[in-house]
Amino acid sequence: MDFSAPHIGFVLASYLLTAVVVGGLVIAILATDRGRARELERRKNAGSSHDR
Amino acid sequence: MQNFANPTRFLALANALLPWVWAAALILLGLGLYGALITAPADYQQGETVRIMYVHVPAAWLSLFAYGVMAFASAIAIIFRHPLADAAAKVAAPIGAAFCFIALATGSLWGKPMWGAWWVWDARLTSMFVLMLFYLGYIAVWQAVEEWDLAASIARVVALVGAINIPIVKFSVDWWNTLHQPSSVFKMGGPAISNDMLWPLLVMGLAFNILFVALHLTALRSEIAARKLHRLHMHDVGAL
Amino acid sequence: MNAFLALIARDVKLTWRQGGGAGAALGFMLTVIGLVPLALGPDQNLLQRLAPGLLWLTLLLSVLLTADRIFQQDYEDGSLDILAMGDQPLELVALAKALAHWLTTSLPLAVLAPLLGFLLNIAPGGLWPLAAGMMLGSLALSLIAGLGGAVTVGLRRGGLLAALLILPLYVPILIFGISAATAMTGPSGAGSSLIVLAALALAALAVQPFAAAAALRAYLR
Amino acid sequence: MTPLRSVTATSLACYRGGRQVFSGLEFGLAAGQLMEVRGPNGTGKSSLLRMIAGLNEPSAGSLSFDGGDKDKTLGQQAHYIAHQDAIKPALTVAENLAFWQRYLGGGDVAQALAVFALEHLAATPAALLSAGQKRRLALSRLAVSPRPLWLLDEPSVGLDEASHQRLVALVLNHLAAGGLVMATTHVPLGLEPHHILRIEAGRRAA
Repeated sequence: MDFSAPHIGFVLASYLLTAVVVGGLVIAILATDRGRARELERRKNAGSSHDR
Repeated sequence: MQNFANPTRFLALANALLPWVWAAALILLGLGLYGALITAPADYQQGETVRIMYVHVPAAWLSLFAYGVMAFASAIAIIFRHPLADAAAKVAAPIGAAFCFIALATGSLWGKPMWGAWWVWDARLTSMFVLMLFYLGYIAVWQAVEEWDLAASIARVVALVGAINIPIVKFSVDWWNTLHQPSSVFKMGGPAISNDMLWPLLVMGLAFNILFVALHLTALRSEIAARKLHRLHMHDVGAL
Repeated sequence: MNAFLALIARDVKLTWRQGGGAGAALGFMLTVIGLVPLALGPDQNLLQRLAPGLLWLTLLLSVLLTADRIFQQDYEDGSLDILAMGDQPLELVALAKALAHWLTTSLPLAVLAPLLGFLLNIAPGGLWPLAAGMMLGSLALSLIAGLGGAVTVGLRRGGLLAALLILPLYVPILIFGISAATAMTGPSGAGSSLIVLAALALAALAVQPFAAAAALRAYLR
Repeated sequence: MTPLRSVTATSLACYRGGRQVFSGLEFGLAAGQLMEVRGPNGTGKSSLLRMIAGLNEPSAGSLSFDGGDKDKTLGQQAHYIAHQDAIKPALTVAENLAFWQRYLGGGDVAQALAVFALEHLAATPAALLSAGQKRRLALSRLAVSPRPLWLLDEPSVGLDEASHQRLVALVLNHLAAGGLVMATTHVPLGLEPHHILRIEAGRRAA
């Protein structure tokens, strides 16, 4: 890719924006998933639930 | 229809598959980016800006695919009344909306050097814009209704009505576009797309799709956990 | 069939007795059309070019305003429960309510809206296609408004959500309504756009009862 | 109106609002019988009536009826008088009843008005009625269109002594004619029920 080409900024901006949005999505989903799994684990060990 | 009966079968499948799916997504993404940014040649007309296509087109395709997943899951939920299908539709929406936003934003970034304006009411961008409204409406239903089961029954109807209207909107916007703009100069990356420009596009498309599967399964597993936590909480409150 | 007509007749009488849905909506249209020259400037040519679009937009918003009233009252006073236990399916109840809204609100507005065109110096030739398009489109507007009303009937502040769900579905109707109105100058005659508008109305007629009934059943639970 | 012979429920359960309202409900109601449904507030008495009326489906168990019109649902052969009166204030008393007569089909408006002595209010807009009068207008729906099964949710609430007696007479006539009545109530109806169904919190008790 030739970095001195005209409008190269738009290409970089597009990839940066995609990276930010996709990255944010991945992190958000993984974080909530991990958090809820840990919370479920904690409740299971605490035995406060009768859930089979 | 209460909780997810026992989604153990799904959870076992998801836990087994997910690591591989994530790995496949990352590998394909890496390969696709390499193809898109390094080996693919610049376009003789547009120059380097054609590389935006490698994120714009897969994102646009995925935002439509995600709505298809939502509509399909909603149909399954109506026919088989299984709350897992409702959850699948619910978690697919934010992912679809995010990629729809990417498609709109990169479309605008691509349009600026091409047409000199940040936003042009071109047929594809306009249809994508209305699709975004459908997404926001669907997500708003889940926000507006507190009780899960009621929200699910309403969201099913909204998703299916939306799905029916997508081709109608697409048809009418395309027709409307011919009325206002004789023919948009911007063709997808020139008349014929050469091979060394095509394979990165296909790889990127596949990478985005597998990334969607990874995100969707993880989000669904997370939603099931949230529903379980909600039941435990209701249990503690003695409401059961 | 008798029950279907009885429901439409009752709703028309009710709307008429409660100060008429059309009256308030027409007032709203008049105000918006009146504000336009203040916002966009009094330039006659500009207004003339924008007239069909502005008239259509105001019609959409006026119908939208009355969307949540279609099922709200029946849901709150318990009538909806009894209507659901009638001899005819809930789908026909949803259709009857939407048709009653069409007769009392959308159709009168569609007939009167073009007359407001003269406020915007509308081209004389453009009046008739605009009116034809609006009358054809008004049925689809009411049916989709009925759908939006049904989906948000049980929510406290459902109005905004209904607007977010209904307006995107109005896009095709708006597009072909305008193209019919401006067809005098456009490539194809007004005829083809009017046919598509009729097709959109029939499509809405096919989808609305089932989708609205499904939503209502969820709230009745 | 083809007569209904019986309505039976087996291990009926209701799941609503994210929680189990009641479960394992059993009852059998035959023609000419009255059943009272008793239980503290919020134990699903109204949900049970709404379920029989077909407004929500049972989450478990089954509800069946014998006799009656086979191609109609149970709800289409039942009257449901809920707390809400289903009255349009903008319409007059007669117009309100006339609509239900045309919509539900059957009986005669004037005669239905007489059942709860509302003839003198026929031309009055329902908005001007008192709560008790509105309750009597709602109950008049029972008389305006013949349906075998009556589902009454605390029917006597808000009624004066005279109207209460008229309700008792109406129910007795209906039972004598082979009708079935299910009523939820806290205060004795002044009628001897053939069955009493108690629903405790979350569990059922025979």
